[in-house]
Amino acid sequence: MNSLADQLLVLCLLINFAVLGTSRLAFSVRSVAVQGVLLGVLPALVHPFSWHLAFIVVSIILVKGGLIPVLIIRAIKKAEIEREFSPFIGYIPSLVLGALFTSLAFIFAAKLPLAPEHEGLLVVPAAAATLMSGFLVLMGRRKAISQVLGYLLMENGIFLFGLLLADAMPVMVEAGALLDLLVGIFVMGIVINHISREFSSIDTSRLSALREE
Amino acid sequence: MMWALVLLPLLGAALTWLVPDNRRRAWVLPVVSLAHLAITAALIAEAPAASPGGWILLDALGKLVLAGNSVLFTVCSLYAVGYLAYRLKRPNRVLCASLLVCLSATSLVAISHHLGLLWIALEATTLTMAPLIYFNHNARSIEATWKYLLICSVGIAIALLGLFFLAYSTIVARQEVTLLLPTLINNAAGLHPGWRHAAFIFLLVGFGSKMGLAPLHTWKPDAYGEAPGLVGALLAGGLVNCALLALLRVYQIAVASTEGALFQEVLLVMGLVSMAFAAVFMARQSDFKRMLAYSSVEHVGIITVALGLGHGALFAGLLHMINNSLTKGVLFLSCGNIHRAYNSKSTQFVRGAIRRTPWSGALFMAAFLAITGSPPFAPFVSEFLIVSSAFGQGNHVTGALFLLFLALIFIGMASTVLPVVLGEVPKDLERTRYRDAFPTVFPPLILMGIVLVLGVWIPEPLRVLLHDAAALLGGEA
Amino acid sequence: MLFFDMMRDPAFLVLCAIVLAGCSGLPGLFLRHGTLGQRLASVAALTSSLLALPSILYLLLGGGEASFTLNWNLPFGPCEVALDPLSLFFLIPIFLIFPAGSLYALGYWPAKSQASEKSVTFFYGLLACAMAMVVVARNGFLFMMSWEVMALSGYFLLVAEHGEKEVRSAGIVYLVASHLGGAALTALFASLFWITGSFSFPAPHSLAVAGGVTSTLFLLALAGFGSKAGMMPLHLWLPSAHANAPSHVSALLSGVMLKVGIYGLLRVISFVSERPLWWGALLASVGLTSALAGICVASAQKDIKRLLAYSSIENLGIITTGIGLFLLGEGSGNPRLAFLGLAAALFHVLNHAIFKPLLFFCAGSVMHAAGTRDLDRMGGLARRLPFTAFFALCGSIAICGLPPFNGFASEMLLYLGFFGEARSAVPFVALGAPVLAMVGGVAVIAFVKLYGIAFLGEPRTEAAAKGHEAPVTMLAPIGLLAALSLLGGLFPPVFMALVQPALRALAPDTGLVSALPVPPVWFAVAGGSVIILAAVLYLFLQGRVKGRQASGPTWGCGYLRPSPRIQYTGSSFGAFFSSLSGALIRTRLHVDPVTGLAPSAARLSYAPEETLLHRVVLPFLNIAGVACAFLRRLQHGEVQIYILYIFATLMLLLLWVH
Amino acid sequence: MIDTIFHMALVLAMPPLLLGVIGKTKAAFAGRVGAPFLQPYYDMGRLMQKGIVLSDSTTWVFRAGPVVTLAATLFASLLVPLGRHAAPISFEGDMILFAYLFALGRFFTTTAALDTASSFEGMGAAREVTFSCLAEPTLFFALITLTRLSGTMSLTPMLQHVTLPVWLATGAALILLLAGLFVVVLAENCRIPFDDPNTHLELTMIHEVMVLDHSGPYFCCILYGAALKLYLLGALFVNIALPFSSGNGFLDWGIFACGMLGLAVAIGVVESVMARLRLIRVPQLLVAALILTAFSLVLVVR
Repeated sequence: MNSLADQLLVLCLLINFAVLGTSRLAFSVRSVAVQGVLLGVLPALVHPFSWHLAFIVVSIILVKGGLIPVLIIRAIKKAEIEREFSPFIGYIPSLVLGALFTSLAFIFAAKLPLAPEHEGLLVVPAAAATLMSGFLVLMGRRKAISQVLGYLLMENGIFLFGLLLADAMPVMVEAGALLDLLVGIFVMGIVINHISREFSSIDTSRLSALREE
Repeated sequence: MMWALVLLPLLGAALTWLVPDNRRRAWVLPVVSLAHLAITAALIAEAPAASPGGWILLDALGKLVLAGNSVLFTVCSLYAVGYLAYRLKRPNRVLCASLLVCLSATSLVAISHHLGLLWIALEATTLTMAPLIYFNHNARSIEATWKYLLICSVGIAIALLGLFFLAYSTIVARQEVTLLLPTLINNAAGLHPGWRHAAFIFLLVGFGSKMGLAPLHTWKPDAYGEAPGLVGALLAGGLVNCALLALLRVYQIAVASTEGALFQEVLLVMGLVSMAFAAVFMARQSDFKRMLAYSSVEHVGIITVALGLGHGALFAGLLHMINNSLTKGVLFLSCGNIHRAYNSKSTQFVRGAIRRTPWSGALFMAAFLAITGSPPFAPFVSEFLIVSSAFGQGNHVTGALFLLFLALIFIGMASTVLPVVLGEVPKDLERTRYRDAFPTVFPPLILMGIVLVLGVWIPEPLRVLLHDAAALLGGEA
Repeated sequence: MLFFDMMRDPAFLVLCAIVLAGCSGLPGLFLRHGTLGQRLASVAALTSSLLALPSILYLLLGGGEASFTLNWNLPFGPCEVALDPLSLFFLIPIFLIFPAGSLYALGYWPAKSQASEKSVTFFYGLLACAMAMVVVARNGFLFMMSWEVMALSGYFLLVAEHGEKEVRSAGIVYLVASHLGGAALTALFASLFWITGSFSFPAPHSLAVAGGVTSTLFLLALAGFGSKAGMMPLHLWLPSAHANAPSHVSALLSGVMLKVGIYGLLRVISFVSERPLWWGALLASVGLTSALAGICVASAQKDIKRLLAYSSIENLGIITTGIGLFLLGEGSGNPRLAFLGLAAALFHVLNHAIFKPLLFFCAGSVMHAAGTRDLDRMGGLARRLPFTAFFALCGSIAICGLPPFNGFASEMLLYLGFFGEARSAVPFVALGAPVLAMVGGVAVIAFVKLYGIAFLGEPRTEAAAKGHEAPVTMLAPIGLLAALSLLGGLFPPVFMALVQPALRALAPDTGLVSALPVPPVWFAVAGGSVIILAAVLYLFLQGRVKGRQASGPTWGCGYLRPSPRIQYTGSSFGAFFSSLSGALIRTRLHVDPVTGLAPSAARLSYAPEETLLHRVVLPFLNIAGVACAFLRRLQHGEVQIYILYIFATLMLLLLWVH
Repeated sequence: MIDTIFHMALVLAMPPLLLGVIGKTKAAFAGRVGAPFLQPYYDMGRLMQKGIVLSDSTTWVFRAGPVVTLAATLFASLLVPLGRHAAPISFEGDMILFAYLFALGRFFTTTAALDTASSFEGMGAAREVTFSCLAEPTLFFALITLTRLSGTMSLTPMLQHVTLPVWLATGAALILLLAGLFVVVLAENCRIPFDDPNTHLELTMIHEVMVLDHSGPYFCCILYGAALKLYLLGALFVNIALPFSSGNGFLDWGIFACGMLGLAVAIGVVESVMARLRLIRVPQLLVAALILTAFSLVLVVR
């Protein structure tokens, strides 16, 4: 089974690169959504069945694969934009950096031992790499929506790691985390609406009035 | 009983949502908060046992934070009544509701003994604060809100990963997998060092960005600058303490584990760096609300330095936590008044506040002196304790740097505050409705009184509480 | 019953007086009408000093000591308050000048702006109380607390008229300086805590640790207390602060608060058992430097209160020199020198506490009369304010250290100390005598200028011509102080009696030379006979010229239409000496250029500038400000960059721990 | 007792004579007969007969000036030993009192000058105080040197300690010291090259210009006080310059008186052969004197 899990993890990594490389927002939203679904599936592969596991799987798939993408897509529709213009970090550089960070992630993972039952799983590097790609998007993109995506990517990375503890963690924590994530995205969506109303664009580079002269 | 702390404000929030009228709605706040204060007092008087499963427990640290927040929130809600009376045009349903939700979340932070729960509550406070910062509904406030939301969410996410690391380290160490604080503390020594290190760093960065340790503080000036005065007070006095409490939980584990020293070293450096940042950004600051934000960065730094020093400094650090939040309350409320009276927060327009708003001006002055560590106010006591314990441990470099930064910050702050308070009121000034009145002056006055009293006499219960809390952190009482 | 027993205890009375002084201004805060509050405050002040002074003298002369432990629960160990000779000695000026000032304020303040009167009344009492607490405190924290309260109330008094920009900037400079000093002191007491493990003061001569440590302590104390005592070059805050405060406040600030700095220095020195010789050398040189430089700058001032402020720097320099001689004498096993130095220092503390407030009070009355602080706009006030003029003359003579007033007695002791060293193997110390002589000479310049320009000659402005004598509430304290300074000059033993106990407490081993080398009778003889001779001569001459007096205008050397403006002004009086003393004294000139064939009216204005402040410190601060402004770019608004900070921090910390 | 009477007699009677001698000497140099030796006495007597004219702008300070100055100088005259005879009053540190009494006199003279509201007198006062505060250190250096030589801090033993053997031992130092003292004597008494008592160009004067407005008996006081001051400082000088002591007391009085007259002649010579210095040069000369006395101290220490 682990081999299959590993392949899925590699798929996650690839999705990171897809998000890093594209300028089309809708596409990156969908890929993040796919990553979310994979996140949902993975625990089912790694851990033996249990109701609580099932609950987690379902809820993750629902939230990350369904609710959040819908929310964001709607926001995109409202703001009438479909691509990212002139990011701080270009697409090629961000791909290169992504590769760099991924290798960093593997080094990082090598330093930390895994529990025997997780030996040979790519979870830690995948998680770290996804986290850092999330950071990369957050740092690199101008549009508020892309930053939300970056945040989602980070969260995905964290949940990737979380699946190592899926059966150990109490339901409540997972659920609460998910809920918080959901609400957070929801609030962000609202704010984005307000931004687009205030500035007639959701270009965060406009949001630099508050600074020290 | 303890659930009441969390549920009561939620009920209040629901109530505020139902009340149709702006003016009456504001009155819900003081009622609820006073009840909350009463419950808090009762709980501190005799601490109830842990909840089944031990997720909910009110220990000395929790009591400190809870008490501080409850008092501060009560004062702020009293102030809110007077304040909202000036802002009747703006709908305040969201404001009142989220204030109360925030109160319940902070209470949950204080009483939760399970790190996961703690994290959830903390994230909740982050989210509820967003609409408060956005209260003024203008371009600047939305920018501030966006930055606050993004940075704090990122930070809190990192903290979550840190928690996962911690949990996983228990798995690696073949212990029972849990995020329950007592268990973690007991097994801390056994945790796998690599994972433990990573966990501590992630948690520090995560909670640090919520606390506003430099250079993770970048959201602070914007949020504090744009939010209304009382929201600023809650941010700087209440939420900072919640994040700090989370950090303190980590600290407990770190101290219990073998390498408390390393963690303390990191804290020391972070604290000093924050003070240095504050000193630099304080100089020639022309916006006195942003200045307060940097002052908050400074004081978070001071507390962190105290944690880094450990031993006797812990008592001082905890005392400073309380002092800071109370004094910050006075500062934000009074400077909110001044802001209303001049309709500007830039030093080039705001002059001679002592003439135009005598009470707020005087309070602002007094609170400035207090926060910069001048007797007979409380922060002087705690800062003096921290310095002397720094020197007392023979850690002279820290002590000297500490004093140096304090002096620089004093200079910077004085050159901003004094012109605002003293001097003649500029002639060409747009006329504003606000003048000092009882409802907006009395609340900060109470806080100032408390700060003054704590400066010369620490009540016995508080002293005991501080000692117990310090003991929890491994400082000798 | 118990209460009455306690009231019989003089030490307890002193504490009561301190508390009373602190509360003296309280009722004024709540009274609608300020003058009533001031009246109550004055009454309270007088009562407090009537309680305190007799008890202090009783304890001091009776050799009594007392210590109390206040009950507090701050975590700084027992809060001890004690009255030993040193404290008692330094309490005297406080309880002498505080009531005098508040009596003076009764007449002085109502004429000034009513706006901040209440706060002044309140903080004036608080200042006195805080100074007294500093002097009696035996616990590091209590000391620092009272110290800071003292500094702050000083600040609030100083910015009483904060409407004026000059006052505000003076206030900021003062506040910053005293905060820096406070930081040094905090470090000092924290280090003491590190050494002794408690915040209570160590017993005298009990501190025996490595030389480096004690020297650090000493330097910290010098930085902290020296800046408060206005030693050069830490004096920057002093002149403008004392010039801009209300006069009775300036009197208290410069007459007493500076001495508190000296007290602190002496106290810290008394802890240490082993005192290196270079401490004394350093103190002596610092003292002589600030005495000379201070009086030179003073001689160039045109602002009457600035002049007085700089002369405070001079006098504090003299005191410091005395302490320096004391340490030198002790270090080199020369009890005579030690005795003379310390005696001179303590004696001069008393003297300066008498004649400086006297002069500040007079300056206040003069400012009332002439409506300005600018000497060059005064003149001819002696005819308008005969009493003030007379007392000012006494003060000026006294502060120049001339017989028959008290300034002479203390400087005499210092001279004897210096001359005594002339006989030693390497008479470096003796070289202080010519410097002191120079200081005396320049002091004559400064105060002849102050007195002559302000009070004598013709009024230079209408305001000065229409001056009015001060009310009796203002004259009474002035007269009292003048009488005291004459007393001290004619009968030095009276003051020495107060100095002796403190002296013995500080330097037990100087007990064997505890008598003045000069038979004190000569002071009385010299002063008395000069006065009597003068009186006799005067009467004789008046007899000769009786009925043969004519009067006319001053001979204008053939100049027909003299105007008051052609008189020698203060600036021109000091200009000749300033031209000799070079870079130390710069004068800023503002000249409107005179252009064209028929030039329009042009102005020329001039003011002596504080060289160190304007040429060194302020530019440096500006550079620092610019540097900070550059660093502030870090916070430049792009949220992406902020996230980068987080990421970078995370990575760095991870690298650190791994 | 008898010594005291002699002392008083000399001090009170002799000073004007010095002025006479100086005048005569200058006259002789100028090839004139000159005023009689006793001329100053006549002048003072006549002044005592006159009434006074007071400026409208003066106060009591104006009259107190000469009086206090004279009183201070008179008391100072009790501190200086004349020749080998002890001073009537002598105690540790009396030399400081001596110096400070002159300072007191200066204080009052200058304030009195400022009291007249005349710009010239103000100018004179400014110069007076400035120069004397440069002359003061010189005097004190000299006193340090003497203290070191004699080991006492009182004028009488200090000056009487200077005897021939001492001269032989430390001649060089004493010569430097005398040179310095001589400059001080000239400066303090406003003689050429510092000030010209005879000129009447106000701008160049120091002492004379300060007393322009005094008249009658008060002016007499001033003249007499000035003469007395010259006499006392001169006495310091002569005490060191003439270390001889014939066993006989009366002879000593004579020697001293001759010494004083000699000094007067010397001053007269200087005044005749030298021109008055420009004001700017005066401080330089005073500093030079200071350096001389400093050197004398160095020589003694070595």
